[in-house]
Formats: sequence, C-alpha cells, structure tokens
Amino acid sequence: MAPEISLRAPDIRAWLRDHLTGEFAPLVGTGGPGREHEHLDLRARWERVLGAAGWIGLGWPAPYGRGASIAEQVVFFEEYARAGGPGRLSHIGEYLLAPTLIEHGTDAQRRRFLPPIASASELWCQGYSEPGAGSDLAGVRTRATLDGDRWLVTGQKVWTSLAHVADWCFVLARTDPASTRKAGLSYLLVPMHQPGVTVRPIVQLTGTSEFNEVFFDGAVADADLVVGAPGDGWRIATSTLSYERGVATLGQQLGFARELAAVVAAARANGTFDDPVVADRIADAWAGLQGLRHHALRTLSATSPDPTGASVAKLLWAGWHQRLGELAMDVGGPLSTVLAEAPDDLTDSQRLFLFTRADTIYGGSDEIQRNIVADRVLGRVQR
Amino acid sequence: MAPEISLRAPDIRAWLRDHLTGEFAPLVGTGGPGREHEHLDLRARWERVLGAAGWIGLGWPAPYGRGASIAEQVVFFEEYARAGGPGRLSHIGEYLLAPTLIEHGTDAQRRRFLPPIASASELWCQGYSEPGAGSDLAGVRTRATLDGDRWLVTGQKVWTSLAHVADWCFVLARTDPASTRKAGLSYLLVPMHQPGVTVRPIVQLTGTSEFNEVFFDGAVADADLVVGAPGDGWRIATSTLSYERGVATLGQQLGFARELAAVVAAARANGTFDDPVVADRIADAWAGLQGLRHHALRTLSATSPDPTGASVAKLLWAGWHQRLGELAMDVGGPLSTVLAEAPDDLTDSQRLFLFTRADTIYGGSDEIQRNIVADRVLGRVQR
Amino acid sequence: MTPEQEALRASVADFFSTGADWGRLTGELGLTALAIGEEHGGFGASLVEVGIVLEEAGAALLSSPLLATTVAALAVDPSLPAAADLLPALAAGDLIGTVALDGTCTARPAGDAFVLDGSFAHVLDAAPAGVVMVSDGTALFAVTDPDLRPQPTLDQTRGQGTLVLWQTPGRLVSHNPAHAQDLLHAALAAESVGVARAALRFTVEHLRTRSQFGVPLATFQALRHRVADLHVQLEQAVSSVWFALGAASTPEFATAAPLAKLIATEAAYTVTRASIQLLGGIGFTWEHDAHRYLKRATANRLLAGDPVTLRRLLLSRADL
Amino acid sequence: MTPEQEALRASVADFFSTGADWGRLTGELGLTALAIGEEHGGFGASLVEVGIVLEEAGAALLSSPLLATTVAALAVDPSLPAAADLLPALAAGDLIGTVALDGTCTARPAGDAFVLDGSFAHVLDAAPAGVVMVSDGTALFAVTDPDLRPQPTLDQTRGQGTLVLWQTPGRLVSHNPAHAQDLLHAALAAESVGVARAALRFTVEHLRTRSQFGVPLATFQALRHRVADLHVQLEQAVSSVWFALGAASTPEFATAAPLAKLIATEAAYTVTRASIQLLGGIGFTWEHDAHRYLKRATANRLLAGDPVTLRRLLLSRADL
Repeated sequence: MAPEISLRAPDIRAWLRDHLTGEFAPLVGTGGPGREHEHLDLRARWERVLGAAGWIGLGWPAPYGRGASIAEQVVFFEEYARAGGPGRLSHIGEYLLAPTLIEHGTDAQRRRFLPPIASASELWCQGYSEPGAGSDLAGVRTRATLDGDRWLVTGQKVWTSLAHVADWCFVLARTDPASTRKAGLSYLLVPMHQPGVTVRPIVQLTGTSEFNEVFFDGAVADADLVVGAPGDGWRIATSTLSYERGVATLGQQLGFARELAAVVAAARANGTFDDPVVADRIADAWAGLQGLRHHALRTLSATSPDPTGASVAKLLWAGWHQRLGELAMDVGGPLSTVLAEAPDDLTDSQRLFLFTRADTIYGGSDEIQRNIVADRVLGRVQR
Repeated sequence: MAPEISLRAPDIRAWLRDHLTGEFAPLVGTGGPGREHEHLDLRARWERVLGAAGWIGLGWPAPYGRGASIAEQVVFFEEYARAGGPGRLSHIGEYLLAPTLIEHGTDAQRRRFLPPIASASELWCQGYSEPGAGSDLAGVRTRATLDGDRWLVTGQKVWTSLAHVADWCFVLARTDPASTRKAGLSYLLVPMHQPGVTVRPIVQLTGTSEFNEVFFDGAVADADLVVGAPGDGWRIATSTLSYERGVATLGQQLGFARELAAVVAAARANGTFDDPVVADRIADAWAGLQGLRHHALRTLSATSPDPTGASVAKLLWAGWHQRLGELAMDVGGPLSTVLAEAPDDLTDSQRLFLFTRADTIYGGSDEIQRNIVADRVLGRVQR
Repeated sequence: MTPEQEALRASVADFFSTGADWGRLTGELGLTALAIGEEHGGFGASLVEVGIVLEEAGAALLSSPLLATTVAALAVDPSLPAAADLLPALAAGDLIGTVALDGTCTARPAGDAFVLDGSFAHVLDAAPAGVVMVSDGTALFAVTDPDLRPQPTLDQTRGQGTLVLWQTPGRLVSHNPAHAQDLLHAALAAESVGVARAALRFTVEHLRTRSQFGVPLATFQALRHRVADLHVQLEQAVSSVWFALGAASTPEFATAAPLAKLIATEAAYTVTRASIQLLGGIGFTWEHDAHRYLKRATANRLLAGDPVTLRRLLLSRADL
Repeated sequence: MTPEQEALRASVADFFSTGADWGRLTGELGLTALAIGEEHGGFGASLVEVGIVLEEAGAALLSSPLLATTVAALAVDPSLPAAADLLPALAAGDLIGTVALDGTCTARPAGDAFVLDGSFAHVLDAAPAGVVMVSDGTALFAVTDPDLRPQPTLDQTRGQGTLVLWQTPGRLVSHNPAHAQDLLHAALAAESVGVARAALRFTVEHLRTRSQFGVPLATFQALRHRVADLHVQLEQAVSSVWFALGAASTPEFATAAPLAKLIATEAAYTVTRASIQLLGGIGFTWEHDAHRYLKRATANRLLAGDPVTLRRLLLSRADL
C-alpha cells in the first residue's frame, strides 16, 4: 500500500512543485491527446513516481484504494492540470480496467493486477475497436479459443492508444465461433510482450502516431484471464465504457482551459481579439467551456445518474473541442496555413485543429452516441 | 388567344405602371406566402386583367401559349416583382396543372382547361398532402370510385393553398382500393363548387389563414376528368412536382431581396447595422441570396437538368428564407417581441419569422428533399 | 434534487396543469413567498426552489406574473427599510411586482425617498404590477402604482409594458441593480429550461405515435439524431441553470446567471424551432401549442439581453 | 457546358490523374496558355475554361504552380508594353508566375520602370516562380527573379513564400490590382469546388462499400441526410463559381468573385471536415488522402481573405 498522502490542495500543489522538477521538468505541458508521442520513457518513469507516492487509484474503493471522494479527486485533477502535469500513461489501467476488475473480476485477478496498476509498473491498453467495424463493437471479429489452460487470440484491433508502451491489453474477443453480435464475446486480459502480438503505429493526419493497430496472431493468455464468464464480454465491456466518464473530465477541462487561453493570447497578440466577430466566437467558446464544467459538476453530483450521461457528455465535449480547434485556426488567419519555422513542425493551433477531428470519432463516434441517446429518448429500434 | 404583347423589359414595365394603378393600387406588395389572405377579390380581378392582356401562360409551348423563352419569362418575373405586383392567384393552374395537361392530358382536356387558366376565369388548387401522411405522398388515403360516368371522391387533403378561392382542384386519389403505396393512384380534376366539397381554413401560427383543409365527401368529377390512365396518378403527380422549379424562382428571389432590404433598413434605423456581428450576418444573408440567384441561373440554363435539382433548390431557398426571418427578429431585438401598435397585428419581421417556419415543411419537407437527394447521391434504399 | 425538491416540483407541476389562479398560487402554494426571508413572511427557501417552480411554470407556459414578482422580491435588499413594507405584501401575493431594467432614469434624493425621471420598455407583466423596481444604474428604487402602459406581445402568454417616470417618487430597495439583472437572467433561464423540456416532450410523443411510410416517425434515424442533439442541448441547459441557481450567493453568480440565460434560451429557441419542423403541418397551426412555446422561447431570448449582448457581457466579466 | 468544355474537362482530369509534369502540362496541353490572348501566344479561351482546368486540378489535389501562373498571367493588362515580354513566356510555360497581394509596398517611377520596396507573405507557389505580380494598392508590377523565401506549409501539396522588395525593379503590368485579387478569388473558388467534389466522391464511395451493424453505411438515414446537405452545399458552390467565371468581363465580377471564393471555400471546408468524420478511423490516418483535402480546403479558406474578411468586402461592394 502506498504511503499516506494529504489530499488538501496546498499539499498536492507542494508535492507537484517538489517532484515535477529536475529530470521531470521537461514533461510540463507534454503528452495527452495529440501529443501522446512525446517523452514516452520519461513519462513512464514519472508514472512510477506518482504511483510510489500513492496518487494512482485514489478513487478506488477500499481495500483496493484510498476511496477518495469525488471532490477530493477533483482537487487532485485540478491541481495536476494547473501544474502542467504531463498526459498520463497509466489512466487506462487506473480508470477503465481497475473499476472493471473491482466490479466483475475475481479476487485473484484483483490481487494480481491492481497493485502493478497502482505502482505503474504495468501499463494497459484497450482492445475494442476493429478495422471495418468502426464504432460497432458488436461487430468484433477477433477470435479466441480455449486451448487447454490458455486462450489463443487471433485478430486485429485499431485505435489502440498507447499500445506501444502497454504491458497488457484488455481484449474483447469472440469466443463462441457460432455467435453473432453481442453474444459469444469474452473479455480477456492479454500480455503484450509475446511473439503473437504485433503493434503497428498508425501515422495520423498530424504526421505523428498515437493510436496503433494491434495484431494478435495466436497470442496467448492464461485460461483464468477472462473477466466475468466466457460469453459475458459484451456486458463487461460496456460496463468498462461507463467508467470513462468521471472526475477525469474536470482535469480534461483544465487542459481545455489552457488551450482556450492560448487561443485568446494569440488573438490578443495579432489583434483579432478586437474584431467583434472574433470576440463573439471567443466568448462563445468560453461560455461553452463553462457549460461543460457546470455539466460535469451536476452529473458528478447526481444521485441517480442518467444512463446515457456518458454519451451526452462525450457529444458536448467533443463538439466543443473540435470547434475550439477551428477557432484557433481562424484566429491565426493565413499564418495558420504555414508550419512553425523550426522545427518544421505543426503549430499548437494546427495540432489542435487536426487532432480534434478524432474527438468525434474515437471512443464511440458522435453518430453512435446519438444512437444511444435517441434509444433512451425515443425508445430503441433494431439496428 | 390573347393579344400580342411585347416581352421587352421597358414595355412590360410600362404596362405594369399603366395597370397596377387606380383600383389596383392597393395591391402593390400584397399577397404571396404569409400574406395570402390579403385582398382576395381584388387580386382575382387583377388576375383577369393579366390574363386578358396575355401575361398568363407565356411559357406554354405553342399552340397553347406564347412559347416565351426562359430569358423572356425571367424578364417578366423580374419586372413584375420590381413593380411590387401582388402575389399571384392563378399560378397553380398556370405552372403546375397546365404543364401537366400539356404533357399528359388529352386534347379535350387541354381545350377545356387551358383557356380559362390563361384568362384566369378558373383558378386551381392542388390536392396532394393528407393529414397523418405528411410529406409521404404515397400514403394517400383519399378514395375515388368510378360510378357510371363519374368519379365519386371521398377523403381529406391539407396544406391546400388558395382552396377557398379555387374553382378546381387536381386531386391525387386511390382508385384501386386493393392497392398500396404508389400503385393504384389516379390524378383527378375535381370541381370545387359542389356540395361534396368543404373547405376549412387552417388558422396558422401567424393567426391568419392561407392553407386549408379540403374535405371531399362523395364529391363528383366526370369520368373523363382523369389525367393519364387510371392507376397512373403517381407518375403524373410527380411530374407535376417537377414543374415547380423554373423561372418563377427568380421572381420569388426578388421578393426575397425586398425582404432583405427591409431587414437592412431596420438595422440601419436602429443602429444594429453598425454592430460588426450583425453586419456579418447581414452580409451572409446577402451572399446567400446572390448564391440563390446564381444557382437558379445555372440550373435554368442547364441543358440536361439534374433530376434532383428541384430538391436542391428547395433546400437552399427554404433554409435561406427561414434564416432571414430569424435575422429579422434578431435585428429588431426586444422590440421584435411586441406587436405593431395599431392595428394589433404582426410586424413584417414577425410575419416573416413565423411564416418561414413553413418553408421547410410544405411542398415536401426538408427531410423528404434530403431523402430524394440522398437517393440520387448514394443510391436508393427501401423506405 | 432532494426529496423535498422533487415533491415541490411534482406539486407545482400538478397545480400549473390546472391553470394559474393567483389566489391559490400565492395563498395555498405560497409560491411568491418561497425565497423571501421568514422575517418578512416568506419561507426562506433558496433560489434552487425558485428555479424548480419557474421551470415548471415555463413547461406549463403559465400566464402569470409569478416570474416578475419573484424577481422583484429577490432584488430587494431585505436589510433596507423599504423591505419591511414591500416583502410581506409580495410574499402574500397581495402585491404584484416587476422590474424595469431596460431603459434609463435619473434619481435624486428627496427627503427619505427619491424622485425619478426616465422611461423603460419591455417591463414584464406590466399590466397587473403594483410595484416596479427601477434601476438608475447605481441603485434600485421601488415605484408603487407605476405609470405602466401595456404593450401587446407576440407571446400572448406574457404581457409587457412601458414605464414612464416623471417626478415619480421611489424608495431605495437595493444598491446592486446588476444583481437584479442577474436574477432576471437566472429566472428566465430556469423558465426556458421548462419551455424546452415541454416542447421536446410533446415532440417526442408525436414522433412515437405518428407514422409515415408505414412506420413510426421515431424510427427514422435522421429524426432520432436530431432529437438526440436537442436532448444534449437541453441537458447542457439544465446543468447551466442548476449551477447558476446554486451559485446565487457567490461572486460566480455574475457570470453564471447570464451564462445560464444564454445557454438555456438558446436551447429553448432551438428546441421549439425544431419542434415545429418535427411536428410537420400540425405544428404550424394555431390550435397546436407548438407556436406558443416558440413565441415564449423567442421572447426569452431577445429580452433582457440577446445572445450577442450576453456574450459581450460574459467576455467583460470573464477572467480571460 | 459545351461539348468542347466537356472534352477539356475529361482530358485534363485524365492527365492530372497521372501527375503534374510541368512540361507536358504546358507543352502538350498548353494549360497555362489557355486564357492568354492569341496575340501573345495563347489560345484566347475564357475564364470558364480556366475554371474547368482549375477545378480538376483541385479534384486531383495537383501539386503544381498552375493556379498561381494562371492568375499572374490573367492579371497582366495585355495592352501594356510589359505584356509582350511576359505573356508569351507564361503561355509557353517557360516562365512560372505568381501574385503578391498580401502585404504592403511602395513604388516610385524610375525611367521606364519602377522601384519597389515592401514585403509580402503567403505568396503561392513561391519557390518555382520566376515572376511575381506585386500590388502597391494602385497598380500591379512584375518583378522578375524575385527574392522569394519558401515557407513550409500545412498543405504539403502547395507551397508558399515571403517576398522582400528592397529597391527592386518592377514593370507596370496593370492599373487594376483589385482585379488581380478578384482573379485569385475566382481561381481559388474553382479549385475548391474540385476539392469538395473529390472529397465528397470518395466519401460516398466509402459509405456505399463499408458496412456497420451488418448493413452498408449508406443505408443509415442520418448519414444519408448529411451527405445530402453536403451535395446541396456543393451544388450551390458550383453555381457561384459558374456565375463568377462567366461574369469575368463584367462589373459584377467584383462581387461575384469574392462571393464564389466565400461560398466555394466554405463548401470545401465543410465537405472535407465531414469527410473525415464519415470515413471514421481511416480518414484520420496519414495514408488516406482525406487529410490532404482538408488541409488544402483549410488553406484556400484562410488565404486571400478569410470568410469574415470576404463578407466585409462583399458588404462594402454590395448595393445595400
């Protein structure tokens, strides 16, 4: 168990000031969506510093974690974002797999996997989306067969963030070959460092790589590394998706606020802030971000959360963020069309503009989210 | 046959100046969508003056009409609109029924119906839409049965413009009781002045009436008053719809230009024109109207017209016009929320705002138009 | 929401569905007394409860001076002498109040009171008002038996009027007229959420029950996605109003209230316009309520600061 | 379109699909000679033919100084002495041209020529240009062997550069620099229609061939309606460009050209953004062309007057 830490804002601030320095100083403001390729090794070490101090798994219920309240977690996220803490590498394990294991896993699985997540000695990635199926998770074609005491996994996943640094992947695979759609899927925990697993970075429209293709070619996982019963993967996987919302949202929004501040600074610097048409759009962006914050605060405090709340939140933030990228380019004007002089690289505005194109696609496209919301509001139809 | 008239712009202008005066002077700027209730009797007399002079049926091919070119018709429409000529009452006969009869009718039908359309001694209305079916024309439930030498028509139509002044109605009715959808429909010509026909004005959100419900309760039409073969009504009706586009568009756009000019005048008068955010929207409206004009000119001059062109044009103008109504209200600001002092009536901005809500619904809703366009671009799907 | 708040919502919704009898509304339900302090005959509830009531009033498209009276009462500083005269009458419903913020006036002291000259437009529910709280930009003054002249409105369910002040006596009721505007913003925002929610509800009902091409309208994905977007916008509006009402006694109210007004009135405007489109022909008729919701949404959007004005206000108050 | 114009379109589309060899483009196809008068070695075609070529160049995302050279040539007043030296070389493709309109400079007469001082940014296809037509706001001057410094661009398929003028000689080529800008607007508009059309085409192809939930994406009504809207916007852009190109020699060109630039670049921006969304994951990858179309559309939108600037220009030129 990690040492006792204080969750008071000044103490968190002091801890971050003391640790995000020296060899870690270059990490300030790096990583995160669109910059996930930056300083990978150093960030992995930083995660272990965070883990050793006890910052990972704050919100996990006892006995697995600290059981910090939402308000306490918010304080940590806000301070972390204010300090310019780098994009996290351990969040997929911490925020997606861990709650899944706590809810659906066996004791053995929790004992085996939670501690190395908390210490950041094992990093995770998520194997859901497949080529050709897009956001249609039930179209999974990756297959797994039980061969004695192990699963043999064959198939291909895409949009796999951080697969190139991950030690493990939770994989949605079809274990009943006769099944279709949501039936016959299982939720497997597959080690990444083995001959049957190949990671190929996808070069994105930004010219950098953040997402990957992952090829499983007879990859092996021990027989007991299935979460829930074999065939129950759909239920487990969708429960994982529901964890994506949560307090991390507020940290994300502080990142957004920094990006908006940069756009405002650029508009002040080149004079477009004085153009009322631009000012109106900036005010709209500011209002939208406040709205996101109010929405997160309301939904986090709701006693009976709306089951489609994650979809509503995703539609709100993805659209807002994408519009911010467009505003950033427009504020830059013609200069937005040329690259930064040296290095011959994207400017922050260009990276924001291009990378936010993905916000409305990955993690369930806007279209999928609208389907989910409409099912709730209008009733389901067969799809 | 009407007397010979000159189609030169100055001559048209002179004719309008000489005739749109005296008893007809009050008609300037009246009628048309949203004001269709104004001066109905006087406008009916005005139509007969137009007809006697030979202005109705200009574009009908010889021997039925003058066979005026599109360019010549454009000149007439533009001059008519510039002179503030009142909204036309004979246009449904002139632009929808007449081309249908010329293409699909019998000689006897053409001889019987075209001259009174050209003289405006018989006015027409269109009986397509039905309650509960919305824009789904193939959902027609009005029935007609052949009873000896006459059709007996029973059913209900809605959205019937000018039914209260019309002498005749072309009605899409189901003549094969066993049929569904597009089969078994017929295109009948039904006299309005008979006991079996009841017209009930629909009071609209503007508080005025322009559209009607028409109830057919054993209404009678002679057996030979079917256009095309019985059962061929779907094909005839859709061909009528294709005539809706055409040179009338350019006249409509001059009406739009007058409305935009009024919005600009209001913005100048209350100072909002000097607000760059408002000016940007006004410029956008102006640009959009120019775009509509360029689009009409291109499609009118096309040698092989796009079959979905009418849908594209409808989506463009309906959306533009609706946004203009919204802009007009915003330019007025808080004053847009109070009625004109005396009479206690809608202001022009309010009428424009409210009435343009219908633009994206009637004559095939935006959704139906998008279906049609998508069928063309992406291929049909069953609906 | 707490169980008490849920119960309040249910009871006022039930009551509003039967009309808006002022006697019952103020007497039996005590809705004008809700947020007035107990020392002045009120219940001392928070703005959150007021928001619940106003949201339901919006959903029912209530024709009542409830919003205007509530804002007028909340704008009064309870520690000033005039409060003791005004608030009990407002709480009891014996006095109908409103606010005049859209106009100009000058105030000069005259003994214990002030003399006001100026004029205002778009005073909500002017006709029945017995007192109007008038801003001269630095303070708020209560004018009783005001010279209010009703104006016919596009939104037939809520009247407006102009106010003329000519050597008119007024009593100081607040040193903070900006707060009165914030309260008006928050109140209109809460009401607009109700307008949007009700319009979305009857639109959804229509889509679920009407068929086209042989299947319910609700099965068409293009309409489903449009409804989803409306739901998302409404949820955002609910959150903004929730936050503003909860922030009533904090400095953040000065941005949260106009923000809520911006977001909630835009949501209501979008939903009610879409509603008419999605209802098709029936939504264009006088007999269907859709146009009344659209007209209220339009009025709430353009009164007390249109969206452009609100964004400018927010930019000036934002920490950017 | 006439049969000759159809044939031109087909032949350039075919040629561009194989690349953009400057020798063949200028020699065999004579594309830079198209709108140059016959007296200067050109074909004397109208701007309509130029538009067809540029639209196809946009559809192919051609990496070539064709647009810049064409605009430079068309900006030259053929009756001025310099024209006889410049136009034949531009027509033959021996000289690559461009225009510098985004910047400031002063020109003073020096004998037969002028001496220019100033600087410009965002000069299209600066690297290969042998002549640049520079505006001082009142006239246009040809500067040969210009001091152009390439800038790396987001749109890898079209370069830009800065131009520095320091006592640089230039020859008068036009008294109408505003016309040069109109020409640039019309050219970028025509190209943007091609960009939008190609992006819509590959997006439609994707929707027709890829399945989700067991059926082709093209069967989902929400996607169908989105595509319909894109088609409508593209059709509007085609019309605006058609009108502007046909109005090249009329006073209406001064509004029609920026209008076409506004409408067509917005269409391309909308289509290419939607394209990435509709393509899903594959559209986000470097290997798919979608991002190149988006980047070109973005550049065409922001260069030579962004939408807000164009709307202001139109308002100043409109008869309102």
